[in-house]
Amino acid sequence: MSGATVDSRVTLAGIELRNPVLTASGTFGYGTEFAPFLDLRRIGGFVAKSLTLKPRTGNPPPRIAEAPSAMLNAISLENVGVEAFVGEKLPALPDDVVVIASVFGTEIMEYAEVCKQLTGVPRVAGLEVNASCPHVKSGGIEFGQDPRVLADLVRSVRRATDLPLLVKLSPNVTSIAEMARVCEGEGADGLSLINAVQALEVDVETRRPVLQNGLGGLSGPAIRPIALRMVWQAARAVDIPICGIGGISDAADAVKFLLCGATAIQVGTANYLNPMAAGEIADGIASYCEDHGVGRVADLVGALESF
Amino acid sequence: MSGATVDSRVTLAGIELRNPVLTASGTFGYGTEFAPFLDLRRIGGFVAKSLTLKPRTGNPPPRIAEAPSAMLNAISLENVGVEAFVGEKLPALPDDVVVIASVFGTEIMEYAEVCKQLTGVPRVAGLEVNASCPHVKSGGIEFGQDPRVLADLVRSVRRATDLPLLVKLSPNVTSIAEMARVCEGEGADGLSLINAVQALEVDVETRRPVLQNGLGGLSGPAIRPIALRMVWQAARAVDIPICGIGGISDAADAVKFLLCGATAIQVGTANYLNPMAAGEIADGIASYCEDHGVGRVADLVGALESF
Amino acid sequence: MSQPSADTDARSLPVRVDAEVLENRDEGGGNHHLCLRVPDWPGSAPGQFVMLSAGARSAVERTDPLLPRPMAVYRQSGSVVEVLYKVTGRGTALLAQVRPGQRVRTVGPLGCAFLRPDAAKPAILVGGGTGIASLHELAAQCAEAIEVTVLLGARTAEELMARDDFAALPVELRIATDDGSEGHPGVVTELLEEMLAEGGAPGVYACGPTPMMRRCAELARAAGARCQVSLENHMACGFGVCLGCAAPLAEGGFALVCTEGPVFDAARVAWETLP
Amino acid sequence: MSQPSADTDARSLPVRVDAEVLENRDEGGGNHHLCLRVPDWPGSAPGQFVMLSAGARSAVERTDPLLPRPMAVYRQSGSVVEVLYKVTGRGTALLAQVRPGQRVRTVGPLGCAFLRPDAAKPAILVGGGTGIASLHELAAQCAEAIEVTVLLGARTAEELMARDDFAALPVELRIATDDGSEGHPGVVTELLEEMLAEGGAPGVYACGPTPMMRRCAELARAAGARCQVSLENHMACGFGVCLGCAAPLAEGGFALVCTEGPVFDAARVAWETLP
Ligand SMILES: Cc1cc2nc3c(=O)[nH]c(=O)nc-3n(C[C@H](O)[C@H](O)[C@H](O)COP(=O)(O)OP(=O)(O)OC[C@H]3O[C@@H](n4cnc5c(N)ncnc54)[C@H](O)[C@@H]3O)c2cc1C
Ligand SMILES: Cc1cc2nc3c(=O)[nH]c(=O)nc-3n(C[C@H](O)[C@H](O)[C@H](O)COP(=O)(O)OP(=O)(O)OC[C@H]3O[C@@H](n4cnc5c(N)ncnc54)[C@H](O)[C@@H]3O)c2cc1C
Ligand SMILES: Cc1cc2nc3c(=O)[nH]c(=O)nc-3n(C[C@H](O)[C@H](O)[C@H](O)COP(=O)(O)O)c2cc1C
Ligand SMILES: Cc1cc2nc3c(=O)[nH]c(=O)nc-3n(C[C@H](O)[C@H](O)[C@H](O)COP(=O)(O)O)c2cc1C
Ligand code: FES
Ligand code: FES
Repeated sequence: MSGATVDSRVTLAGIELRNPVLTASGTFGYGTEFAPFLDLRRIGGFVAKSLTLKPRTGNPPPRIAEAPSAMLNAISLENVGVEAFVGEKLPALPDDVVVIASVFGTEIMEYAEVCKQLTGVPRVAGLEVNASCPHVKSGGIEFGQDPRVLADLVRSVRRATDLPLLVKLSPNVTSIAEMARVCEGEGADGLSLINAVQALEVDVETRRPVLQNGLGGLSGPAIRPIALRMVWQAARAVDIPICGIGGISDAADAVKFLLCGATAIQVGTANYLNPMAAGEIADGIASYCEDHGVGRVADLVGALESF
Repeated sequence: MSGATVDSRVTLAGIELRNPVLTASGTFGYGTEFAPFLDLRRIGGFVAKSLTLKPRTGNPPPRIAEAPSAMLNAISLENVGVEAFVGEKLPALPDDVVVIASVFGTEIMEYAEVCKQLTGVPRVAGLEVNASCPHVKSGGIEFGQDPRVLADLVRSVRRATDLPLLVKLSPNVTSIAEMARVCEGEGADGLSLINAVQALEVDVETRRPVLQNGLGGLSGPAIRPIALRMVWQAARAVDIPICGIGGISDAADAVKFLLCGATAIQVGTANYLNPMAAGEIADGIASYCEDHGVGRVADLVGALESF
Repeated sequence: MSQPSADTDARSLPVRVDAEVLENRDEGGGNHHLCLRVPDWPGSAPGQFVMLSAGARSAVERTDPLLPRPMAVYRQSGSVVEVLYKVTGRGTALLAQVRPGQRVRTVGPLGCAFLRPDAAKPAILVGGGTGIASLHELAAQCAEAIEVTVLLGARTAEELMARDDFAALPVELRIATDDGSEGHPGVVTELLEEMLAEGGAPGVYACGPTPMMRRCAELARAAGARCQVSLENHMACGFGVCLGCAAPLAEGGFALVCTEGPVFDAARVAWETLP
Repeated sequence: MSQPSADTDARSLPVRVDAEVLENRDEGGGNHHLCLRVPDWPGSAPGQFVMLSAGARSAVERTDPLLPRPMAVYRQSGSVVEVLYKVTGRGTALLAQVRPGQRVRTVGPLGCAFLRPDAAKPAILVGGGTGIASLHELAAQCAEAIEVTVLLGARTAEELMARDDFAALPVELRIATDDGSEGHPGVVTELLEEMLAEGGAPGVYACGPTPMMRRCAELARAAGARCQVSLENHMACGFGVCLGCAAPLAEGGFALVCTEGPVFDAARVAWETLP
């Protein structure tokens, strides 16, 4: 039941992880915030809050709201900027913690420049390019919603870095398989999916949206079956590894993503409700393996049987 | 508080409704099943289970499963066929109940033929074309996922009938606005959205999908913020009326859809949990109007204010 | 009050009531006994069921867990409806937290009852696990007219449901437990096998886990006895509109367990493909 | 135990505990008093809060309502943490159903406390609605050193929180109710206005609905008194990672209410754009 005999290691896009549990960008701050609750060496690693070239403040409040089995957010681009991340945030982390930096921008050149600045920084094990940002030139459609824009983006960031490169896909698309293939074709080393689902909630008393921004991103358990479907579809479409994200709250949820073809997973909204969630999920996956006679966590990956 | 002084009538795609509350296809059978619970004259009308040319049996079980604030289903095409609907189901309904027939098919000609057979049937007030069916010729992608296929479909059914024609859109698309405009361009009288969201749930004990079919449709409160966003986007894209669907469980939920631009709404999964839900929602909307000094329900439509 | 009958037209129309909880007692072994006041309860026949949503009308409207849970009518008298249930997951755990005075949304009675037993033949009722709860009304009614044997099975004596209530009926009661902590050590179908070997082609009425019912069906067929089973498919609505509860039939196609069942002639069920 | 202080480094590290409910008493008027046993509770300073999830570790894992609720530490002693809360929506209604012996997931202590009151000046504490709960620890600690007046407001006498506990402290207590059912008929800020008119530039400490705090800020500024407010923004995490609780600042930009607050100097808050 302890999972101690299980080999939990996985390799995601060339990054060696102690176990398949990462935490999702924007839900784990810059890592240090979790120090009171969780030894970061208990989990595979974490993805930091998405970085832009310059520090940015986010949207005016209200920025979050509750929805059925979910939350909505419109934080927008708030972050400390790449310089402060490298200069202040990274050094504050204990050694031996795998850090993946997340990159964000309003145009492709900004993405590429941030990637360049993060390349060669010793503590950065890999990059995750957040393609769910609105592309101003395409009239506000997300980078990850148009296969051509996405291809341009991945091509540019691929040229800018030799670090392991994950592309984080938007779920707001007709065919996640198509987007996955685009990224693979342009040299991405892996995919992370899904980001929050575009959504709207309204207050019937004020007759306004509950978020100041109007639209927001839906995250949490409600989106898990959608995320699981997309991970399964993407895993069948490409050969590069996938990091599964969306509503993962316990070890069983995580195992579902592994079975559907994810090599690793990220815990998002669940970190807010339970700052120890990621550690508990890592332990729980190992226990699941032990209880089910699975010697290596990696053996679960893609092991879904058909009916 | 009784809502008695409120004018609840709305006109949807030329169909006059006593109030804006319809019930969604596949969640209300053929209407008679609700007789013990609900006087059908208390609601605006109902959309019958989607019909194909010939009677069909559905998928093998398991066909349903529970998910966070939601359910998954893969019922597939099970229905009595258009002939039995006209010959047996319609005559069993009380007069004065507005019936919208839903139409389904595996190819466009089948849709058109079913529409033809329903046209001129006295009890059929309008048609709703379910575009979330996999289009076999396009390799299993839904009719409603490809703008060209959708245009062909709407063009053909438009030629086949002069009944008020609603097209029910699939939410599994990058741009619901684009799909809405396609339907408007081909002469649809209105739009219904959303259908269930494609999803997957896995059983970690059997390591198989929980549904025999693998993928299923996610419905219920979890998808409501997604549906609300899509209704808002579609309403801004087209001038034809919209019928809002997705997770509506109480009157406040319904009002949110009206504010976002829906002329009427459909209650779906909530009918299963509470067979009186649609009647309670109809009454609740009127009470909301009375409590908030709104004289006509129609005045709520599109009345969302920005922040 | 209606008699056991699968005649559709004779069925009482169901009601939807936010029923007041009169009692919700933990009976040990995960079993709980719930008493509801359902005004206008039209009466049900043995084998019929209700759909229960815990918390739908309590102080907190929750959307998770979402679906109501099907539960047999264990006993009824006037407007009081009793349910015996086992906590097996989130919905039943939530139900177990409901306190007297709170409300549980109740829809029912639903489904087709057991066919009226043949007055000339003894009846054997076989219940396993939570399936036991579906058989008490049938046992009570049959015992007035014919010779009834009730075979109950559970994993352990502690988990066994309703033993005392069945013991109080004028029936022969035999028990089997997997761990041998009470009665026959082994599965309850071994008791059925023994009894059928005595001949007499009794009527067999079974409710429990699928493998148990399937075994009952095989044994009854081999013995030339008629067997009715009450299936436990997953349900969303309980009244024939979601089409979620389909059970595969031996003749091909599917039947809705909620409206055409839950009681079926065992010979009609395609046991190999029943989930 | 720590003294009132907003010094970040002096803050105790928060814990996450599935705390045992010792008591959860309905006090009437929608108010409830919750006592939790939080092993390893490091102690908190007046104004700090906890995040509570009802049901996260109860028998039923629910995903709805999803987010934990921020609640001030009303009182503490050793490992017992008390919270006074009002049922205003689904999360608090769920909390009100929790029974002694059940567990409530607790994360805390969180946030920055009230700045230590100036020993030379009297203090006026102004609490409205649920904001009252944030002031009791402060009142108790201040009253040991300085002259403290507590002004409490509510819609009705019945809805008023914690009157008796404040009355038991060595403070001057004055009450205002909207309907005049107790104390001054009107809003509590009218009492503050009266007191500030007496001069002396006391320290003002306010927690309550935004309009109330805004009015306190205006009155204090006009009177040349320093005013600290404890903001009640919506929160998802409570410890600085979701960035959801941002409050607009007068100097431009935003501050996180959960880590830079909830206590702010009233002059720093951009009241016009605070939601
Ligand atoms: C006609 C009928 C009568 C029943 N009568 C009784 C009874 O009297 N007493 C009793 O204890 N149980 C009875 N059951 C079984 C009972 O419905 C399930 O134990 C219960 O639904 C499990 O819910 P859960 O939340 O504990 O489990 P979960 O695993 O959390 O449930 C998840 C989903 O699966 C469904 N589900 C899980 N197990 C079953 C099952 N065995 N049968 C049907 N659906 C299931 C649930 O309804 C829910 O939709 C009956 C089932 C049917 C179909
Ligand atoms: C630092 C702090 C301390 C607080 N201390 C107390 C206290 O001691 N006693 C008390 O009764 N209340 C206190 N509150 C307010 C309390 O958090 C809300 O009343 C509670 O969250 C409402 O939840 P609900 O489920 O009843 O309402 P719902 O309306 O169902 O909540 C929906 C969402 O909005 C949020 N929300 C709604 N109202 C508020 C509010 N006023 N403040 C913050 N979030 C809100 C909820 O947390 C939830 O995320 C405090 C708030 C903060 C920020
Ligand atoms: C408040 C909030 C902020 C987020 N910020 C980011 C971000 O900066 N970059 C990013 O790639 N994803 C961001 N996300 C998305 C999450 O990383 C994750 O993809 C999404 O929430 C789905 O996972 P979950 O359901 O487990 O939360 C954010 C999510 C939330 C809830
Ligand atoms: C069991 C089930 C069967 C359905 N069958 C149909 C159908 O035949 N035709 C159709 O257009 N939509 C069908 N739907 C989709 C609903 O009409 C509705 O669009 C969807 O469930 C979202 O609404 P809801 O969240 O209120 O349920 C079905 C939904 C469910 C849950
Ligand atoms: S449970 Fe819905 S049709 Fe049977
Ligand atoms: S509540 Fe999450 S950052 Fe403040």
